[in-house]
Amino acid sequence: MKRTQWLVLLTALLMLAVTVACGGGQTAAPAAAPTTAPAAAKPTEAPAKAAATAAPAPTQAPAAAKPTEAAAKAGPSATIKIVSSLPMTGSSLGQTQTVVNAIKQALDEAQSKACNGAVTITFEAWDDATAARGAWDPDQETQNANKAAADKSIVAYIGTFNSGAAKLSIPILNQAGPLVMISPANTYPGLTKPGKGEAGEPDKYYPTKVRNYTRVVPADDLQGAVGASWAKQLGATKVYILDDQELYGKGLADVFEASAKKIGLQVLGRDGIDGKAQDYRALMTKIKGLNPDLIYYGGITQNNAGQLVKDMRAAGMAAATTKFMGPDGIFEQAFIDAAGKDAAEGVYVTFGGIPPAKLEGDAKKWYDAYKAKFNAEPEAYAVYGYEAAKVVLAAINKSCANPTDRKAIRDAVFATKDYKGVLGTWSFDENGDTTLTDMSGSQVKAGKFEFVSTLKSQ
Amino acid sequence: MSPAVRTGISAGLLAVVVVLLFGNLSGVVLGLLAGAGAAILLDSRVEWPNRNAAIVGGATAGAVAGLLILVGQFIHDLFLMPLAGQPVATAPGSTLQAGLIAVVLAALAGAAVGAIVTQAERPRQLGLLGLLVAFVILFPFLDQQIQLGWTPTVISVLIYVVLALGLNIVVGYAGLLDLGYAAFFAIGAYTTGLLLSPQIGINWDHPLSFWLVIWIAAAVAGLFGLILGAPTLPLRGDYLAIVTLGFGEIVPIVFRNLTRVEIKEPFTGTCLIGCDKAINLTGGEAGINPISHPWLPLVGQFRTGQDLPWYFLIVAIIALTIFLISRLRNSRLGRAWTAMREDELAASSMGIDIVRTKLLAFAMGATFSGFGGAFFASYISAIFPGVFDFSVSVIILCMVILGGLGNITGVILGGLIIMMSDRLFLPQLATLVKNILNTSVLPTIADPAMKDFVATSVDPSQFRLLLFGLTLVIMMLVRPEGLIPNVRRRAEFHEAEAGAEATVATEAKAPAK
Amino acid sequence: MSAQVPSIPSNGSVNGNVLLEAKGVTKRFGGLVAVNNVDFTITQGQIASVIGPNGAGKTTFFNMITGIYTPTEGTLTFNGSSIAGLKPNQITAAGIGRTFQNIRLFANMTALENVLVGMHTRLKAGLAPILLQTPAVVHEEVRARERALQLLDYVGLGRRIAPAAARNLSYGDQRRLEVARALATEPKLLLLDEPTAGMNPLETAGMTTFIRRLRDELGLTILLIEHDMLVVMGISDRVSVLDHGTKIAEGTPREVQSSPQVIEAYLGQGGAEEKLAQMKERSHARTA
Amino acid sequence: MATTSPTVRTGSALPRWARNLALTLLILYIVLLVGPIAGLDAPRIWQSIAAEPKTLVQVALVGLANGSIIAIIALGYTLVYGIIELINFAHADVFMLTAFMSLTVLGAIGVDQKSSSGQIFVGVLVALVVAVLFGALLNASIERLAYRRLRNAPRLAPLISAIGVSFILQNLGLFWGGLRIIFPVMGVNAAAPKTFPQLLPEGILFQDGPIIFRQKDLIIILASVAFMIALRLFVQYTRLGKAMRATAQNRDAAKIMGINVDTVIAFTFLLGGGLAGVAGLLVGLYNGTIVFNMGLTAGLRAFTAAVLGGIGNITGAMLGGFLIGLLAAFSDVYFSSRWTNAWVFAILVVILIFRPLGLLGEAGGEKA
Repeated sequence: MKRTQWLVLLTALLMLAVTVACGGGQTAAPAAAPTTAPAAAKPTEAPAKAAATAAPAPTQAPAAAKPTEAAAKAGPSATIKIVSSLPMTGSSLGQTQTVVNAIKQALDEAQSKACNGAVTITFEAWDDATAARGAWDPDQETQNANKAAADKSIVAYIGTFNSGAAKLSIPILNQAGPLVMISPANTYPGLTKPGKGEAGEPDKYYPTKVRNYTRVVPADDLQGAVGASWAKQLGATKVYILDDQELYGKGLADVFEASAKKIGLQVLGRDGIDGKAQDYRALMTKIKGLNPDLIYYGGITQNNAGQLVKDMRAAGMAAATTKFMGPDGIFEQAFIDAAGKDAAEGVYVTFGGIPPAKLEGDAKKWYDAYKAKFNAEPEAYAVYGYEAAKVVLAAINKSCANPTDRKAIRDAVFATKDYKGVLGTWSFDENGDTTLTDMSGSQVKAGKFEFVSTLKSQ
Repeated sequence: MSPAVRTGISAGLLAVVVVLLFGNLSGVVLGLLAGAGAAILLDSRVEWPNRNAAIVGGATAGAVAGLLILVGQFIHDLFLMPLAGQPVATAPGSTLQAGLIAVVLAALAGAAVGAIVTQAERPRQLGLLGLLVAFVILFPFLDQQIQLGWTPTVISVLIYVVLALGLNIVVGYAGLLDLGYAAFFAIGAYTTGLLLSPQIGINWDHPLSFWLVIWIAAAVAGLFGLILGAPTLPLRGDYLAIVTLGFGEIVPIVFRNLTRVEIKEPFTGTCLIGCDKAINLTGGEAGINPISHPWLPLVGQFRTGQDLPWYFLIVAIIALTIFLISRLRNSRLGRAWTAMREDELAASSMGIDIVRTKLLAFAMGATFSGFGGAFFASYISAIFPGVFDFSVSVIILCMVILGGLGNITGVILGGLIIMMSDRLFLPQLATLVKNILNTSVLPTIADPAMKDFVATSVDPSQFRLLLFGLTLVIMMLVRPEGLIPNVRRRAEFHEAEAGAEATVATEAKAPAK
Repeated sequence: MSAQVPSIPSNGSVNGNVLLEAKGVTKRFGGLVAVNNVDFTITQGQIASVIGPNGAGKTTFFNMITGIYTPTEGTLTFNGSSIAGLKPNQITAAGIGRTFQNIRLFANMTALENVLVGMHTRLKAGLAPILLQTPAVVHEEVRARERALQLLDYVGLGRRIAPAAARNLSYGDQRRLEVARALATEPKLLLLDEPTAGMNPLETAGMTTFIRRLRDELGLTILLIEHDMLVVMGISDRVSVLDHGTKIAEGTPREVQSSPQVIEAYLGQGGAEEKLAQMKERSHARTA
Repeated sequence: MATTSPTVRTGSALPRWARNLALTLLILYIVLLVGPIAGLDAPRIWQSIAAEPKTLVQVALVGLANGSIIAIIALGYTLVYGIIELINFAHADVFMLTAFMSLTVLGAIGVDQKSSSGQIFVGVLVALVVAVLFGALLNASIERLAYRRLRNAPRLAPLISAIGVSFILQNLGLFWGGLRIIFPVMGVNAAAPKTFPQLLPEGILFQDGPIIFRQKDLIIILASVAFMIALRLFVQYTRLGKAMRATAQNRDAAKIMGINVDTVIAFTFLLGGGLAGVAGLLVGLYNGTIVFNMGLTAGLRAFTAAVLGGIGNITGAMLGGFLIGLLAAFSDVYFSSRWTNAWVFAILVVILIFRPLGLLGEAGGEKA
């Protein structure tokens, strides 16, 4: 008897838990088509029906109530969500913050509305880094992607910052609608371009065979090649190549190396630097012994590019005799801040698009607005972030009939043609890459980046 | 105030913190936990006259905790949300409903625990275990229904719990400070990656291959535990720690750079391996991607985005780990580890082979991280060298020490708290505070410079590191011996205190002589 | 033998056989000669003692037998085979059990666990059988626990003490537990390092009787290191005296007691010091 | 009983010796076989050294200079470890913050490379004083708040506390770096590396081909050696130093002898923090770049150096620092910079296998 007593209690407890749990689902269920799983059902999918059943059931769950009410306003009005997934904890923060700022700016300009005010857009900046790691974390990115996949009000995913992270989230989001991704920063060619990455790329990232990933930045295969030919134009014959041992930097340096060899530059050597080392004087001593006339660095500011340039100068390689070239990863004021005006003087950078300060017309307006709004010079990444958000907004405006239809938004994004943005006029090709292949080359002069020339890619 | 109310309040307050952060129906999960927690806490403080008293007491404690949660839900819905600029999504009625459900559930959970704890030893243990198992099984469904979205986070947290359990063998049982445990995690993950992907042309594409590979990964990791453990044998204390740290640094570098493997005989120059084309063993920075997923009859292929199969797989791995580790612990080998930790010389004089015992500890610890690594590789479906750096080793060590060295429950709890704070609570806190700042504070600041300062420098989402550090420091200060210290360890701690007092006492007497 | 007496495997040899033989054993630490050319034998069933003032090299000698130090020179033969240079655990496995001068129990393990650790070499369970919990392992574990309880009983601690943490036991009980732990290794030769250090006269008397019982009931051969002359003279069959690392006398207690060198060594320098040291140690052990 | 002469155990030594030799040769062969993957390609290294032997000299000079920096940080570790056996993970982050403090002070004073040498001298002096005081107080407060209560806790509890403090300090560094409104020297971006004005004399003392030895290289090497010697003398001869040693030896005994252990430990942290302050300023001036997460790597190297030298040993810390600096420089040039960290730690492991207590460590004597 006594033994059964607690068994009964336990069962009662569990039953209650189950009933409550199921109850929550059931109350949401009537709002959606009966075949949809309760968890996935959100009243917004069928606003009209939702309006009819909006009277809360006795155990109406608050979570379910939110969208119901939004939808209950009748008409095509809806609240949809855009999220970004970027590493906001740790060393990438500088760049990612400018991206988020620019996205917010784009949304603010539209007053967070689309379709003539019928659609309200909310934005959340997710972090794919963790404090414990201080950098992007694979399981955090996987989690973010899963979370986005599950939340039906999300129609676009702006991210990722790191190409490695994109490799994880693309397949997840590919199977969730597909949910369109727009990256403001990934440059790894294999994410989109067949034959440019490893075997099986990029198809292995798209299980549904439908592409859902686009990027507003040109991929490394362009930038690396453009860098090499610019190096040749600048009169370099012997180059030494460094990378920061990360996916972005190493990939870029690989392309640069291959292109340099193809166009007849002599590659003296190749090394990877530890981005957290205190200095690189020993390495620079070795490089100096080889007498290169250009050092190419594939990497980002955060991986100690400033120190690298400083030590290069300290080892006796002055700007006049040995040039230093880097990609858009160091195209930011922070790089000059880190290297110091003197050491940075004369450094060359390549960049996929027109530098912010060179913009004209509408783009110039954006540039001024950003400066006013955030009290800072917009960095290269800000442009990409802004452009990505604008593309999403345009896509939403094209699918007003059903603003929560991920497929429609994806199609609209991929259909982006001759878009006049702050980077110029461009389109997405069938791979989701920008057709903007014109690059710009800049050089540090008196502590500022100055536009030097437009670089055509072959 | 009766003890029932008091414990109810303490458990409830903890739960309220979470409810304030997440709102919605999080109170349901928290209610269950807080109710049961309050009753267990109460049981440790009160002698029960009879079962009914226990049930009533448990129910009271649970109900009190539940009431606090109810209050928390109101604060969240009616006060915090508007402050954070989110529309008041719910009618007060539904907030009340959610709160009341939490109260009822908490009271029921408390009563159930009350009923169970007054049983005799065996049914009591079985009962508590039953409750726990029920909760663990129910959790993902509950989570799905109330749309908290915690399950993916919990899965990745549980991976770290497996690792912490493994490290606990090395640090907790055998007393060897290991600062490079991530190395074995990496070895397990890479083994899985190499076997379950086309990277080196193996791509073992049988539906059931994962179930074999996870054992291979564990075995390989264990083997490396032996290999890397061997050089550390003559070392003690922090010298040992630094060598393990060294291995922890070396292993990821090796994985990062084995992209062009080509071996030539040094004297004759004949090529032995990678002659036609240098072998790309590990994929370098890009790592190995994709890695295939497990398959099970009925469940089918596991897929990212479908949490349930993964959740239950990692729970099963943890259960197996706990099961095996507790067998080890209560065996001749487990006793040898503890004896060695207590007094290496005496242990050796009692016939314990120190070399073998140490190596076994390293190997077993590494083996369990192999399980974790295999799961991780398959779950993320990719691996890169950057994942296994020093910070991972340090965090796992924190979990073990914070939970209570040598105590399985403590280590699990420590792991849950640290990782959940890092991945769930602190980001949510930062977001919430940031929203409040943006909507309720920023507009009130007129001075643009000040506004800019607040917007960029006082951004709470930038204080995750600080909050995380504070969590570690405060928890250590509050519970220096760990959350649930091993009985033995606790004794040790108080012995040290008593010892210090005794010395002080002698010191006081000494000058009088 | 009563039922409480745990069975220790018979030594299988006749009393009078040489069990341990040391020849010319020397230990140098750098320039310091701690033990100098000591010859020593102990035969089956004997209670032998090594005495000497502080710093005489007794403990160093002991540590060479138990494998903590390797002799710089000389041979050590136990039961017919050389043990010099073996590791402590190998020596324990060979059949030499020991206690420590300043008790070295596993303080935070229970009394029962302490004894079970002592059985380590006599248990066979390997890794795989333990993980699989084969019937053999389960059976062995049950038997081991039973035997450990018997041992606790035998040394006079009683079974009820089994779950107590070793550090919570009284000083005398800790000494007994150490003996129980040493007995659990199933030794042929038991080395007791100052078993009565820090005990009051009553406890000392009890311990003395107990040591004799160990020999008489279990047929153990026992080697003692002692300060307390009374204990040594009361129970030893044979006494060796070390001073400055050299054996200065050997024989029956009576012979040794009358040796002028021994009197010189003990009283000539620091008999008082000795007492003081002993007292200090006692108070230290109590507070620890 | 037959009296045979004592046999020394040399009988088995010969085969063992031979076995060891065979084992060593085998390991060497394997290293030669696999080494080229990690840049250890003996013929190539030999060729490049033969082609330009002066580079080797320069590598040694760079290694020494870098080693000096590692050594100064390592002194702080070894000091604290010596006294409370705590790996003070937060030490390197104190160092990082003092570098930020130095930069802030220099920025506030407004000296840069164009200022007159008198101004620079005063500026650096002020920065030094502020950084040292700041580091000392910060470190001592950390001890007071985060470690003291854990003095009698299990050995690893303060370690976790230290790790937590390290996270907190890192975040403070990030915050500090973002205060561009108050400190313009911090640049536009909170997380980005900050540049230090070049205030140390850049004059070249000696130049020959690849060898460039600048005044500032000399300064940094001399500074670190001077600090090491001063610290040794302090610990050896002053009253407080003696109290520190006594506390390190046996805290309880020190207490009985009337030493206020709390004060001594607090002082040790003050001293360690002050050293971190010196290191922060020197590294900023010498390398020229600081960043909020530089503590972790610097700390890892420095702690490794402290252990390598024999932890608790001041000269050892210095020796370990030099060794690691040299090794890293050598590996950067002759092996492969991708593998440098692996080589540093591999050599560390090998050294510790042969000298388990570090290069200058002495046996603690845990014997029965």
